[in-house]
Amino acid sequence: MLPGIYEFSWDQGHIIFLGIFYSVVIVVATTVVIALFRALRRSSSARDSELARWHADFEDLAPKDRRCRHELSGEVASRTCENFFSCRECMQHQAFVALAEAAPRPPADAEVPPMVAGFALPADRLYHRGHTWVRPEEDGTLTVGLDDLGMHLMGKPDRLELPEPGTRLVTNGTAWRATKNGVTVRVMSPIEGEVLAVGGESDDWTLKLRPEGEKADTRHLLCVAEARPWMLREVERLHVALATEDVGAALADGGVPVDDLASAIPPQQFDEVCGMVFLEP
Amino acid sequence: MKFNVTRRDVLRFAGGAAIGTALSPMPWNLTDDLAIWTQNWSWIPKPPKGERATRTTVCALCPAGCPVEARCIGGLPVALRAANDGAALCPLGMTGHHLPHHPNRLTGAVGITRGERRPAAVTTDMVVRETARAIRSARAGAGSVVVLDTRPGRSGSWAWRRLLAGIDSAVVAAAPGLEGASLASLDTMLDARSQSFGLDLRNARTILSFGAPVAEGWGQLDLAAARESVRLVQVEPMRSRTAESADRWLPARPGTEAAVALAIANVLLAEGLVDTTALSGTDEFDSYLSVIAGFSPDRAAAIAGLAPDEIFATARELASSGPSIVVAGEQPGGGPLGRPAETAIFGLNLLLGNVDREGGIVGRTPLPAPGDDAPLTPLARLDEIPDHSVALVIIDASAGDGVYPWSLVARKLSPKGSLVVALSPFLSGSAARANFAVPTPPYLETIHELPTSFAEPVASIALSAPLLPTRSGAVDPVAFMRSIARAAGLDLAGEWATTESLIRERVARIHRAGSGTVTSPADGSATLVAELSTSDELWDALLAGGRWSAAPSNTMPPRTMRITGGLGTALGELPTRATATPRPTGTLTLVPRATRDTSASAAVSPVLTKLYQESGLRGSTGTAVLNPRTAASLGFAAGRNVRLLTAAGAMRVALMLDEGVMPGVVEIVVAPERSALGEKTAPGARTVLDLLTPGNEQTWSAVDAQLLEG
Amino acid sequence: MDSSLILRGVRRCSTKRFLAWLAPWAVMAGIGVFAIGLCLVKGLNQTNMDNRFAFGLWIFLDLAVIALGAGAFFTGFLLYILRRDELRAVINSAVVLGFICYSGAVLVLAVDVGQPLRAWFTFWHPNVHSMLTEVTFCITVYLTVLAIEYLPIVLKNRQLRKVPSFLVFEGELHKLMPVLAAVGTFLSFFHQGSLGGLYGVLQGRPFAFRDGFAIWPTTFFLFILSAIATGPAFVLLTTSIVSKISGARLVRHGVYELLAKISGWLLIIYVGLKSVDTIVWLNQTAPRSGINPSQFYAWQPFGTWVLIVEIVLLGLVPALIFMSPARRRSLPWLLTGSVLACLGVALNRLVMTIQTLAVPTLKFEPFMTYWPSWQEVATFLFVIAYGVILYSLSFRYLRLFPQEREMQKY
Amino acid sequence: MESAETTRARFAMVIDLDRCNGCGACATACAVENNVPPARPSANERTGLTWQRVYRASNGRQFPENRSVYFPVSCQQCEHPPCVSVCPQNAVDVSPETGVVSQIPVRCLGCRYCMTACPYHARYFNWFDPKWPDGMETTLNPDVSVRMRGVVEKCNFCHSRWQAAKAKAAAAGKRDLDPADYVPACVEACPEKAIVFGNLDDPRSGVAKSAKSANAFRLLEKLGTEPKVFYRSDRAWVRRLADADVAVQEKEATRG
Repeated sequence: MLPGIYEFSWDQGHIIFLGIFYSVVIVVATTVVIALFRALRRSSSARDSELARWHADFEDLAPKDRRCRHELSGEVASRTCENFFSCRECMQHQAFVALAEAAPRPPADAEVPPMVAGFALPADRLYHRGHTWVRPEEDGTLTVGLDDLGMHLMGKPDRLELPEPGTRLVTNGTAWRATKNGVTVRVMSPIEGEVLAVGGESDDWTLKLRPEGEKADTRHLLCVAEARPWMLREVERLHVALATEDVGAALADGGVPVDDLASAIPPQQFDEVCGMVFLEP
Repeated sequence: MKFNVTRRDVLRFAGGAAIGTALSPMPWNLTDDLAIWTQNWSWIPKPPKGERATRTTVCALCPAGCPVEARCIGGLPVALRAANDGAALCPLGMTGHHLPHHPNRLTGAVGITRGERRPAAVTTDMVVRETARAIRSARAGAGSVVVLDTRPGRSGSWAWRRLLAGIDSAVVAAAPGLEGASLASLDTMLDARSQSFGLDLRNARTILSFGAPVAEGWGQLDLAAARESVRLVQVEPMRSRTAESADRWLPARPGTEAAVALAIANVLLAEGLVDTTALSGTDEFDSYLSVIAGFSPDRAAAIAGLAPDEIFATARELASSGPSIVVAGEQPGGGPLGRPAETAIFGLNLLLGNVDREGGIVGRTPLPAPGDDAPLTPLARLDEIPDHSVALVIIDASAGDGVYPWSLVARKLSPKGSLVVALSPFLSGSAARANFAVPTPPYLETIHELPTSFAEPVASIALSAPLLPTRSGAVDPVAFMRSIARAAGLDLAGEWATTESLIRERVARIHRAGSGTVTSPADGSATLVAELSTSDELWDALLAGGRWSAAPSNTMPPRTMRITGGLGTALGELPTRATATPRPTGTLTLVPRATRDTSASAAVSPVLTKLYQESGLRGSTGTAVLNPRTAASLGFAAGRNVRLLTAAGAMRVALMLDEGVMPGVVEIVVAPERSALGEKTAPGARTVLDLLTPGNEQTWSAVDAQLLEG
Repeated sequence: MDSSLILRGVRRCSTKRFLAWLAPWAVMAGIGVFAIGLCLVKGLNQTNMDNRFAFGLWIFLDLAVIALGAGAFFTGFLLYILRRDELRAVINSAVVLGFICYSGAVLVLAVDVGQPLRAWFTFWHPNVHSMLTEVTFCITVYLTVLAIEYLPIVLKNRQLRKVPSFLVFEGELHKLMPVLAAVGTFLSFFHQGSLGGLYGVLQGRPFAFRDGFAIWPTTFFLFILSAIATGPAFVLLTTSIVSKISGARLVRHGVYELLAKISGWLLIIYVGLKSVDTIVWLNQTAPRSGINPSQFYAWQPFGTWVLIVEIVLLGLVPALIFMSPARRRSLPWLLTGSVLACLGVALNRLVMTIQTLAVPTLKFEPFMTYWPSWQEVATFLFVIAYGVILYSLSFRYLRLFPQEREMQKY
Repeated sequence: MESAETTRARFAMVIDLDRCNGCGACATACAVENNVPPARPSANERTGLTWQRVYRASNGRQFPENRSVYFPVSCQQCEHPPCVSVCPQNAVDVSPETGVVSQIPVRCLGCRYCMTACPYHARYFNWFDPKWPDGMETTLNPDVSVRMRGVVEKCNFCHSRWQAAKAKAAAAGKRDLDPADYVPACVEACPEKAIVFGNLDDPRSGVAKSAKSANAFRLLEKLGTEPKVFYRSDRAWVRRLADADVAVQEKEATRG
């Protein structure tokens, strides 16, 4: 080894230089080893892997894709989410909720229009930014499905990869995968839970989940009132995304959404639109 | 029991193995081994191993014959140094032990076709047959036979004369470009026939040298040692090593040496500095006086581009600080100065009374011949042989080579058909220009003979003992002669069959004569030959590096001295280059430049690339050197490649600038050609020497040339 | 064809066009590989370097790309240590550029040394007094750091991110990035300086020799300063060139302005110190070595114009451009300034490498010129081609500019 | 065998430039002694290997006043060698026993930094594989190993001769070398006896006396490298050539 070589002596120069140098090497090596070690530990957990995936995706989202729900609801002029859409950990969200609860509630609008910009938005469910919804059932289970825009986009998928019953889904993790026109999208799970049953195509491919714990935590999901401005914004984004290209008469012209939105979108843009809609950069 | 291997187990095992290996000495030893391996690639030559010993021989690479001490490993020489204390070898001699391994060494006889990249292998028998056929047709009148001898005076030289004695048209001539060639002019002037005289440079007090490289060991003079007692005046257009170390340097324009010499004679006579009683009264002297009258110091100074005072001063110096000696030398690479110029120069010796006196030109008894007084082919000078008259040229370059333009030989060849056969250890120099080359053993592989050098005041001989076995394929020159004699039906009497036995004959004759001494190289001790009981003892003493020298005999036989060398008033018609018909503008004088040790051998050690290729010290062959002013007037910059044009052709040369070059002159470096340094090139490729066409004066020391763009 | 590898929401040309773009670079790289092979197999006689020009085009290349690659560490430093969050828009690109520059330099160095198999001897028998040891140690470690920084960018490729453990690892690395940035900054500062010190300590070469502080000659500090001054300019330049070629807007103009502003201020400080250094060197340091400084500039083509061009045209002028808020708003001005600044640092490195060796020291040694052989040029071009190819691949398949997607739409 | 520790010495040489006539014997002897290979056909004076290189310089005057001087330049064996501290891997060292700057070719990686550091251009790089014509390797000096391609080499005052002299002294039980036993090849080969070699620390040695003589000088003395190769000349213009400062008008002179 180094100090064992011919003519080596522990003089001042050697001590300073090699001391500094090997400190640096140790720092670099330690950093990598720590990262590797942690990664090894975490990657054995499916939950952690899913979260890591979501975190990476979230960071790659453009700031405009990360608008805070309170901006969508008009409570604040502009705010970008920094918490991976996980409102329960967000101090700001709790402040907003507290504020909203203190303020006098507006009279509940009984006649919530069921459609937004041509897409159905039923009030009996909670919405996730990845265009999925959760509907708590009376038997304590949860139903999870794609929203109308997602349905229109994927139409009849060419291939489906649904989770086996018994699989534990993670919030923001993969619920299932669908392939259409050569584009595979990951549909994000809006909520945690164990898959009880898988609906088929005939059933609008919904999943039936048993929530984790006593009651499902739905704090991060949008209620229909919040989902409306959000959906408007999503449609608007779709408009803009497709407006620049020569698409022909479709949604961009304000036309009614076609059932099979996929066929109306030029193939070269379909992938991009899917990524935008399903929060998969 | 079930054995389950999980991914975790595999990872654990791999990690543990890695740490364990890192802590073991194995990887660290492996890296160190790798380092050691990179230090000893298999293709890096390994120096030899073996028993150490010291052996003595004599260097045979030039006529000087320096004693050599060889350090040997396992009997093979690995280092050469001077055997006598205080002396040193020249770069050529120091690397002589490389020559047996020279890449262009001939391993068998070859036939060379001009323009072919490779020579064709032939048998020695075939060369013998071809030579014999040429001899027969020469006898039938197809032309004459010429042997060009690169080291005259050897036993082998005598054997050639013996071999060809039966052929009327045959002559043996010294190869061009050898040192001492100019003494042939003095030979004529002294009517001495075969130079029974030497130059006593060591005892001279003033040496006037016209271009001879005296400071480089020319004439066996150790100028450095003689510096205190000898005054040197050098007349030379180049700032050579000798010119720089001379006490006075007269930078005469190239080709004007004769004018300078005649003007010095003019001063000597006009000022009454010489006693002319011995010369006066002959027709020759009258012609001489009339010639000299035309060369006043002022006129000669104008011709030569010197100050007249320099001529006066030189003349007075010669007369006052005797004994003096005037020598016409051959610039290495430049050849002799030509007969008229040499005659004018040597005439000063006659005028000054330098003949037959210590420190001047002294008589010398010739070295005994190896055989009895059998008929011998006459000696001749190459320039005396008519052009286009030679049917067979045999070049004996077995002992060395000269540097000369090949056209000197080529012009002699008969257009009706001719054959050139060379004997040489190397496919380089003269041998590369022949039709057939026959390999002879190089230095250190056979006995070589170092007979009296041209300038020595007494006869002497030394032998170069072989340190290496002769490689198979090499042909002994004398054995080759015997084969030719058999094939051509010539009579070559005598018992000797090889060079060694021939030299033994000569040594036996020296022993029989019983005079002279043998000097040992190691301690300088001398032994009288008379004290040696057998010729074998003398042989052994010579093989051990000793040199036999004859007893001094300084008297010359009476002779008629011909101060114009028979040229009469024609001596004064010598074209003086500077005043010849006006030359076209832009014409330069091309002067070849070389060092003495480059011109002696056909091949040199590849290690001498240190001097010719890897440093700017000597310059590689074909480099043209110009004065920056001359270059500027022509619009050339250093480092440019330009075309050098002479009457003989054109060649691309690299340009170098040097303030030390005479304006109007272009010096061309004549270094060993690439094949001589070991590069494999097509034999007989054109060299710078081919640009130098000797005129009627048999000199190529100055030629008109032009430099052109591109 | 390769669309599944390309990020969603960005515009990239067709595979065919991309391959057509890569093809000439690949040819160039192929020739370079051949030249490198020649140099490794036959030895450095394939180059036109010689005993006088022991350093040539390659060392110039190393110095220049390492100076330009300083954008990586300096951007990291500004982002992670000084928390200039705007620079997140270019940090990935800067890391890739840094990785290309450093790996290219190390690759060429491996060809440049006579016995590449012994390159590790420096770690085995280190002479800690040598600036080159410092350079070797720092560059090797920093290249490792850059590779570690590059890794998360690669792992976030659209297909690779599907492997769960990759993303987990990426996430963990990301958390530790400030540590790596700090280490990188430390290493970079040192070896940028050591590269300058490399020349500044040459006591026998009065053209390069400088006085200094403690063990560091002034060139040590000037190299650091010039590198960090031009690093951001190089990031600016490459970003705008990539933007031009790809036809996509990659970052907001404000990012350009910020980079230019940083570069401008550092450049003006550099020009000031360099001028002081030059004056001291010409009037004190060089004469003490027995040299009349006019001799440095007596040999064409290295006249005093080189000095003036280096300091004024390629130093002061870009600094003034960058410092003017009005000029900063104009992209053409920014590009002009960046080109000048990058050329300036390259010229500085060229002068330190080549002129140092060209100026004769012995009076009887002639001035010599050097012109690289095709093998040297091909190796040089290989690094360029390698850089372009690696950057093109990274740009196509990785997220180098986080702002790109939102700049395109909405 | 453990040899007795020899006393410390500072070997040096004084070269008399008034004697040197540029014959090149020193350069040749050096190459033969140290197994320096001959040049490949494509090598030139810039890529060659000449541990002892003889430079020609002139007084710069016009013909016929132009005069030459020959500077044999080998490693100057500086007291403050600029090449030692720059080597990244300790391949250059100063021997405390001899004061000679040694080059360890087997540790050299060929970065050539030392060559850029040396103002005397006395270091040479093996641009080519060492190659002798077939059979010529039998003429190599067995005491010196051949260096491989890609490393730097230079003069070491014939280190193998020093070792041989040391072994001889040790065998005789002496501490000091006999000065006659240790003479570098170039010194031995010089026909003009222009080089004096010896121990500078020994005041009786010829080298110590010559080095102190009035007309002795060193190359580029102002650089502070303190070379141990001295030169001497009685000609003032020759001594002036030792300084670094080149008059600008001389620049177009000399060789191209």
